[in-house]
Amino acid sequence: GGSPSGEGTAGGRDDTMIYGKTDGGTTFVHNYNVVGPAVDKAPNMELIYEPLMRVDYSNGAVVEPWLAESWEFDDAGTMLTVHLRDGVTFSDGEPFTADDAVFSLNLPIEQPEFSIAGVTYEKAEKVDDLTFTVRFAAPSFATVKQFANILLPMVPEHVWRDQDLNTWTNPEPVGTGPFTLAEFKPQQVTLTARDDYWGGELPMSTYKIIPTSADAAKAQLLRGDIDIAQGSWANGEQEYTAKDPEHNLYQLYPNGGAMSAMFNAGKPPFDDVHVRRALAMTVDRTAITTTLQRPGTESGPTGLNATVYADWINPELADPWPVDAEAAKAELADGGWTVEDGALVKDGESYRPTILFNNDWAWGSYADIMINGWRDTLGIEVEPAGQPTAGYYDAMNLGDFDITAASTGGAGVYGVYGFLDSDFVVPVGESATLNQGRWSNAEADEIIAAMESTDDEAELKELGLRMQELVVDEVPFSPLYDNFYFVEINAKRWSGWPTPDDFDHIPFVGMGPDLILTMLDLEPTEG
Amino acid sequence: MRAVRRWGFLLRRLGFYVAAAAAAIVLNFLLPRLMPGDPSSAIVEELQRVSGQQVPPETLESIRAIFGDPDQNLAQQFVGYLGQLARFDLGVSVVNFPVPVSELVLQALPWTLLLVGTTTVLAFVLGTGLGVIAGWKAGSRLDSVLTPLTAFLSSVPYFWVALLALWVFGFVLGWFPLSGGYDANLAEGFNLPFLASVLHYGALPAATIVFSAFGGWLLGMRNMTVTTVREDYVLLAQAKGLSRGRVILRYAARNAMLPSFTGFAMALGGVIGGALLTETVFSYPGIGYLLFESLNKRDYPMMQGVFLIVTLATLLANLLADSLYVVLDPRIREQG
Amino acid sequence: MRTGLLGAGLVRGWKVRVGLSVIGFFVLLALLGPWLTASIPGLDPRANDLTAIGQPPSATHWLGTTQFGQDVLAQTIEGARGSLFVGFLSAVIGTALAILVGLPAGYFGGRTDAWLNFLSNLFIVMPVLPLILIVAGYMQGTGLWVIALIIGFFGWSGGARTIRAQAMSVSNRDFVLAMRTLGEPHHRLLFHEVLPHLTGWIAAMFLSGVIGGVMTEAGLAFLGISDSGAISWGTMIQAAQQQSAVLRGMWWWFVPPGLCIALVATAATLVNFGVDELANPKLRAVRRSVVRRTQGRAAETTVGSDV
Amino acid sequence: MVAQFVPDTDRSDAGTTSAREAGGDVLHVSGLTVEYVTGGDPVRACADVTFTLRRGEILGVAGESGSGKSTLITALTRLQRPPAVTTAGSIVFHPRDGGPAVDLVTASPKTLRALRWTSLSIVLQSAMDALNPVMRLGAQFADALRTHDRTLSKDDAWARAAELLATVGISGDRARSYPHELSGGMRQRASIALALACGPELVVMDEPTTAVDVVMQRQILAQVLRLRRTLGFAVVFVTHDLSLLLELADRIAIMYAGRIVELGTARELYDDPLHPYTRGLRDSFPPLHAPLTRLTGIPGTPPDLRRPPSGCPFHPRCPRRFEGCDAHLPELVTSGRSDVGGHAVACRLHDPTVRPETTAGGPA
Amino acid sequence: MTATTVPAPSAPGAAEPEVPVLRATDVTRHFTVRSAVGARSVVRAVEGATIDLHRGRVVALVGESGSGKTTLARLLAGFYAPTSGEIVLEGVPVRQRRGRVERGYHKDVQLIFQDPFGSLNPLHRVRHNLERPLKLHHGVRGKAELDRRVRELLERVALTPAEQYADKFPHELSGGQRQRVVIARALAVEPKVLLGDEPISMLDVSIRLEMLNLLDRLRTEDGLALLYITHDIASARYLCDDVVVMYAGEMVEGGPKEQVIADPQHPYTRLLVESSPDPGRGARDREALFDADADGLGEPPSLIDPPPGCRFHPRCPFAMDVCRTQAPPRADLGDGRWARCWLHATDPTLPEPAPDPAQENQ
Ligand SMILES: Nc1ncnc2c1ncn2[C@@H]1O[C@H](COP(=O)(O)OP(=O)(O)OP(=O)(O)O)[C@@H](O)[C@H]1O
Ligand SMILES: Nc1ncnc2c1ncn2[C@@H]1O[C@H](COP(=O)(O)OP(=O)(O)OP(=O)(O)O)[C@@H](O)[C@H]1O
Ligand SMILES: [Mg+2]
Ligand SMILES: [Mg+2]
Repeated sequence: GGSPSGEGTAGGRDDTMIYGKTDGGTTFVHNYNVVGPAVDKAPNMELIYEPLMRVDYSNGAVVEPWLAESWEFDDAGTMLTVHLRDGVTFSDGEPFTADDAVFSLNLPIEQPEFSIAGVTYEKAEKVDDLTFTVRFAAPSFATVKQFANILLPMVPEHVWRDQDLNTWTNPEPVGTGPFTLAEFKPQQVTLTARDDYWGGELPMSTYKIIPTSADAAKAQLLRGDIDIAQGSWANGEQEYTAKDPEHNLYQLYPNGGAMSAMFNAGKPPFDDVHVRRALAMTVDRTAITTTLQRPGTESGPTGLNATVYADWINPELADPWPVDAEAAKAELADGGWTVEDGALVKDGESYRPTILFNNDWAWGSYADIMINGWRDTLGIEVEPAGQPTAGYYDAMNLGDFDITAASTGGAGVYGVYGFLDSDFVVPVGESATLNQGRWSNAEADEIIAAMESTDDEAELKELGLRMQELVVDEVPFSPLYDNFYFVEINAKRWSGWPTPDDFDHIPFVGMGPDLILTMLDLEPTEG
Repeated sequence: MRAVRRWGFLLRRLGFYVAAAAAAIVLNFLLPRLMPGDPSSAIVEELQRVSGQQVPPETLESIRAIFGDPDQNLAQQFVGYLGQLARFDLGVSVVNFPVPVSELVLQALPWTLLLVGTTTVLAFVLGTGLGVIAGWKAGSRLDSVLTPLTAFLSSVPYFWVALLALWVFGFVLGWFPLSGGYDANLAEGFNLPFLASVLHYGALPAATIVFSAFGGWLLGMRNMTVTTVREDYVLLAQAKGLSRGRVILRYAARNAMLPSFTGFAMALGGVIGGALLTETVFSYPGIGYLLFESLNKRDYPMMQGVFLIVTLATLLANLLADSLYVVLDPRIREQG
Repeated sequence: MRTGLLGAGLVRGWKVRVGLSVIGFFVLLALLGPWLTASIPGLDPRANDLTAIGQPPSATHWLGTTQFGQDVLAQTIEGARGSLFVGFLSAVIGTALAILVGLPAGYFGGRTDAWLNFLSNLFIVMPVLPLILIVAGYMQGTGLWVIALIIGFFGWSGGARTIRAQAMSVSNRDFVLAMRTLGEPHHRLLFHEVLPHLTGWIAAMFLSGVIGGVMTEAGLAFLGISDSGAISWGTMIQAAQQQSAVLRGMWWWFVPPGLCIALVATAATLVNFGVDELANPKLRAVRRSVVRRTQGRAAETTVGSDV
Repeated sequence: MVAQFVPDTDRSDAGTTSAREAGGDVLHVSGLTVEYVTGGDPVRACADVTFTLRRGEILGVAGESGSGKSTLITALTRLQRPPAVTTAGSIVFHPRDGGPAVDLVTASPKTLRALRWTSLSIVLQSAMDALNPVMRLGAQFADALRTHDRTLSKDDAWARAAELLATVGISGDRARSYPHELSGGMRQRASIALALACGPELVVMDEPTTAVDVVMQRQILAQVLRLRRTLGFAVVFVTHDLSLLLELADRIAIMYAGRIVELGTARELYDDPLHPYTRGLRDSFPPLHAPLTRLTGIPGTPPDLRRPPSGCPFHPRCPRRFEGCDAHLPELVTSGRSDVGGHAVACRLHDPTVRPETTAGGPA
Repeated sequence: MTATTVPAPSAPGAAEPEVPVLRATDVTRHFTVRSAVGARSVVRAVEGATIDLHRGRVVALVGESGSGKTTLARLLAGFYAPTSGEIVLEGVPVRQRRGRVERGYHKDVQLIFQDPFGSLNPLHRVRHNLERPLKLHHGVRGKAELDRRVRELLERVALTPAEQYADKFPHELSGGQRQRVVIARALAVEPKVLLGDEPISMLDVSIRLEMLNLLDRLRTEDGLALLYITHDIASARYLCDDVVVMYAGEMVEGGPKEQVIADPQHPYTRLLVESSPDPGRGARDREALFDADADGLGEPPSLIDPPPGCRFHPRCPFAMDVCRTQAPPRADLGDGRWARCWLHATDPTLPEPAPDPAQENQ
């Protein structure tokens, strides 16, 4: 290519790892106000600010230590005691103590506008320099994952204490992470590795983030201009990996969730489980994954990924539903529904459902596949209703949809199902931030509450199995295909990357601790 | 006396642009208030999407408090808005809270100015130049090829040309980079490699815009030249025995060019619109991409800020065109 | 010189004929599209052929298929409907507004004109696309109707200026004054004396409006602000762009819709050339061959008598 | 095609001819034919025009609208544009300095350009349109002056422009004005001054005073006459106002349907018009002082040049047509009775070979 | 249909003191124009004009370009409201509402424009032009009746056979024919006053006379009151009874045509007459005919900032001190003649006027 790829220029390419960020626009904004309600913050702020814990997706999405070395709940599940790792320092040399942790955890409590991580505790209190407690109102065994959220980072109290967070953009961030900010330009951000990082020594001295577009990143990867990028690459196996199988890595790590069809149980006809079942049974998931060029990634009906939740999932419910028109028709008949002229009819009322989806995810064609399927199998004419991102969320939150395409999933079984709590249900027309499908079920409420009040793994698994059955039976949502962390790596410069077959951490930029672990394992290649 | 008159004309135009700017400000103020949607819920939804976490309702309330209460009385809001504008405070970006919109806009503006500025000038020069030639030789082979061809070229949507250009010159041939404003391996600064890189990265977007925009000028200029060439003063210039070049330049082209300046506003509008689209194709770090992003993420303050700046810049460019027109046309006619 | 007459003179030039034919072809396509795609097997714009995903043109899929195994030809035909619908509707609205503003401004002059002219100048100097973008952005998830309305609503100013200028010049022509002297009321003067002279301009404006509408819709769709449930050329390009069709060399996906837009726009431009030439006879280029032939003859004769 | 002056002979002994004509003729036009080539039938706007222009003489050309006057002017100056094409004839120009005669029809662009303005200049009907609206007057003068005299400095050219303006009664400092800053009369005078800038031998004027009113017209023409007295250029003056020409011109050519139908001195044409058309034209101007009689003008309308009538183009309107007029095209022949230059007419009434029975009465 | 029954009035010059059909008294019209700067200035297009139009009589209005002739005609036609002064139609003052007179006024006063092509809408057939006024003013309905009336009108202006012309478009007619249609259209409303604004100046010389003869016929046959505006003083003499001369927005002289033309009293009239070509002037040296001193004559004045006093004084060879300061009064010279010139002012306090310049040539 004619582009100056810049070998050996500023920063020393050999010692640098470059990340082509595709989802942050064309420029970066110098904003390390990491707790602010901004959607776009400075890129890779999680390499500077770290959370207390991490979620291990290689192992049932359980929570593992990070800055916190260990923790335990009291029996009631309302008081969590956390023990911090010793020897952690901020990049300005100050030690990281319980004071900083308590300050960081109490920030969103004291200033709700900075409560972006969805915290549920009431207060954090220092016990000693390396110990503190977190108090909950209700049993909260299941919610410890919130401390693994990178949106709940540990910030230095001595720097942050006196700042007005409504205006402060934290231009010179000081954190516990492995990197410090070297230079911030809108079109390139350069981080320098610390030599006193608690987790060990990084193999690279510089980490550079450049903004790029999804398409451009692909070309840059092919040319080796960048080392890592992320995002799905349809047919990436042929178009990328096949060209240099050794160095061109296109990796998919299941994130445990799925893209699902969510039904609006808040209004007819989808308040009727028969209708929900019938439609869920007649989605041609294979057609979708075929056009996605991700064969074999159809989701099972539970919403739990069979790989991630191998130990948790009911094997009988793991397989994706095939298209079963007869069963679906029987369901409709059971519910007393007929299909007339493309509409669902019952008791003289006739419904023409629509399917809401996000235009910006180019989802219209998948909607078409579903619509075609429903027409062909059941004769129901479902109208497509694409919306740009903003309108999509609006419609979804207000319950202004019949069927919508939405991502489901979360950390752990509770994380996946927690949103179905009927506490979150509001009438159609009012904005709901959770359970937009407005499904309420007493049994589900009971299971969710039980999950929150225990940290006994066996009990949790039992609850999980009950919940799976309930979901498969009631179909509040119907998973379509698995969601993944898509990672594209050009391993010409750095080797030692994990692979989806064998990983302890995902090399996904943005999953702070996982990325750090990945980087610690890398080695520069020769040449 | 003449100078006074010219200044008078400009002052009047200035008055118009001030009024237009005022209208833009009012529009900018009213639009978000007349339209459905509010920034606070947008921000919460975005957060939810990005973090995959549940955002509690208290957060929504608190965020509401930051971005202004939609239930405040309109007049009060307007006064407050004007006060903000006077301080060049365009509000705080939702997506990049708490970074001020003005900072982001100012960061993106130079790139767009560079792109739109140079391409407008280039397209104008190229278009009018070729237009004069085609118009002078109206009916010639050159004209009969160039004119319909240009009609076709100027009919191709900007972003489509951009896509094709990206494909051919970026992917297939690899001559030009695919996104960004300059090579990430270079340090920003006023040095040769950096400037060369800026040129290299800007070349394809610029070429795209010039490609799509020059046709309009060409066609307009051709028609004006054809009309002007038939004017008596051109006939007289020929009768005077002036050289052909002089007749074309000083008599035909010089006069044929004038209406281009009155049409500038419309042409500029098209170029700006096209440039916005082109920027998104090339991920060029300008205002267009900023607008695109703020639209996608429903960053209302940013949308407003960008629109205001784009409008003011357009008005300013038009004022410049008017000034140039005054210099070029001693008659300072009111209409073109 | 019959500037006002549209009829015979207009259809004579090749430009106009070619232009009208192309537009007619696409209009027909838009009208017959659903019937065509329904009656030709395999030509369903929304059906997914899972055996042909992202395939280049072939015998079964003449223009190839998309990433989703959908037939590009069928989509292009269906897209004509969406695009031209927006184009025509927005042009109707824009033209109506332009006439509504431009005609009284030009005819009445004075204060009426001052205000209306200010209004249209205002809209002229405003960067319209960003404005449309923003308004369409606010009206989240708009259908083609709303898109067309918005485009029309913001796209009348240039036309109004033209109409105003022409109405002004026609209104000042003696025949309007003469009919006024006869005691004709304003509305008759406006609609029977002035307006018929503007038909050429209005037609040109309408066509420009159609192009503008098609192009703007494509732009909006490209940015994701259109109804992606509906198929238009713009949403096709957007879908292609979303699926990295460019990078992946799936040219058959994004070239046809773009080309169609360009063709319609070129056709409209050609028709406008014709209208321009009619209005401004000076633009009517002399056919070179004719001149050359005669000049040749002239040279012969003069040479003959001279040497 | 009747040519009283055959270019061949002129060419063959150019030297002697020039010498002979040195004090005599400046232009020999012969058989000049100009057509407008449009889609359908060509329009023959000048047909077989033949005349001689004497040095320093004012030749008036009069005729109705559409009779080809402007076409003749642009053809004479070789300024016609497509679709006008000179299809036949010659325009031989004899320079004052005795240089070789040039046929303007076949002359190269370079030769032509050298002749322009120094030998041959033009005044157009509307000075507003003929002056470049965005150039100062002085610059438009300097343009012409410096093109033909490359040694002239810019300042000198401007100074000369000021002098020239002064000769037509416009103060020299007006050279800095733009055309729109002058009144109509001033502009017209300025463009006359411009035409004289390089001392031409021949100035053609296409209705130079129709746009101004009678008082200004007289004023301007008075100036033209005065300048002609001192500079000695010849003038071809085109107008549709025969009554003006009768007062102004030495000789007058009457055009009808692209042809010269009568050519003679002003006196001859007024006192004794030979062609019925000329007579009708003369009688279309009511007198200002003489007793009023009822005048009728010339009934009918001028012919469509695309489809000219057969025979004499005037015959459909002619009160004195007789048999054969609709078949035979009369040629322009010098009438025996006339004095000096010859009073020529193209009418079968005056063709000695044709004798209609009805002409006994003679002109009424 | 009243006009046709009225007997033609007697020969020019013998007018009885009857009430004029249309009378303008001391009419002034100013235009406010805005320059590009936005500065307002006032164009004094017509100042203190007084004119009477009588049945069966033709008044010619002559004057140089920009002297306000058209403006006056349009004032009389009801296009403009006078800035001051009064227009009286058959003894009734004309009122204007929002710049427009009532339709009834147009029934009595019709205006004919200079350019016969421009004043016919090229998109309408001749028939349309004639039917509109019939419908508007006479409520003529029904095809047969309309046809009959259209034919009548065309025949009155000698466009025969009428059927052949009724369905033609203007571009299919010659200039003279078009002007006839224009006149027929004006006649269709059966007006009492016809205002011709240079109705023949755009026509070919050869057909101008036909048009003048037609107007003359209408005057005599229908008893129309005619205002004939022209540049061409010779044609004015041919057609009209009285001549009024305008200069720079003001009327400077008026009276029976022969007297005014043969013996102009105002220096401007004299200049005008002398400047007009007249082949019948007899043998004269060309140089003598064109002896105007161009530099001395100066330019016509600006109407925005007209010269004080007599507007002609900067160009007048007889200008006196008083001319520069005071506008001359109208001096009646008998026989219906009048002039607005200090040379003829009878004010005893003023200096003795110079010998009458007009006499020198006699
Ligand atoms: N561009 C043209 N194409 C075709 N015919 C033309 C063109 N220009 C002039 N003619 C025709 O040529 C003839 C002579 O036109 P020309 O302008 O020479 O007449 P003219 O005597 O100057 O008339 P006027 O007094 O109106 O200026 C007319 O019949 C006219 O219709
Ligand atoms: N509507 C108007 N607004 C401003 N000024 C006007 C208007 N109409 C006429 N005038 C001015 O009034 C003056 C008289 O114009 P008018 O047309 O009456 O003159 P005229 O005698 O008819 O001239 P011509 O012989 O050229 O037709 C001119 O200076 C003209 O510019
Ligand atoms: Mg002419
Ligand atoms: Mg006038």
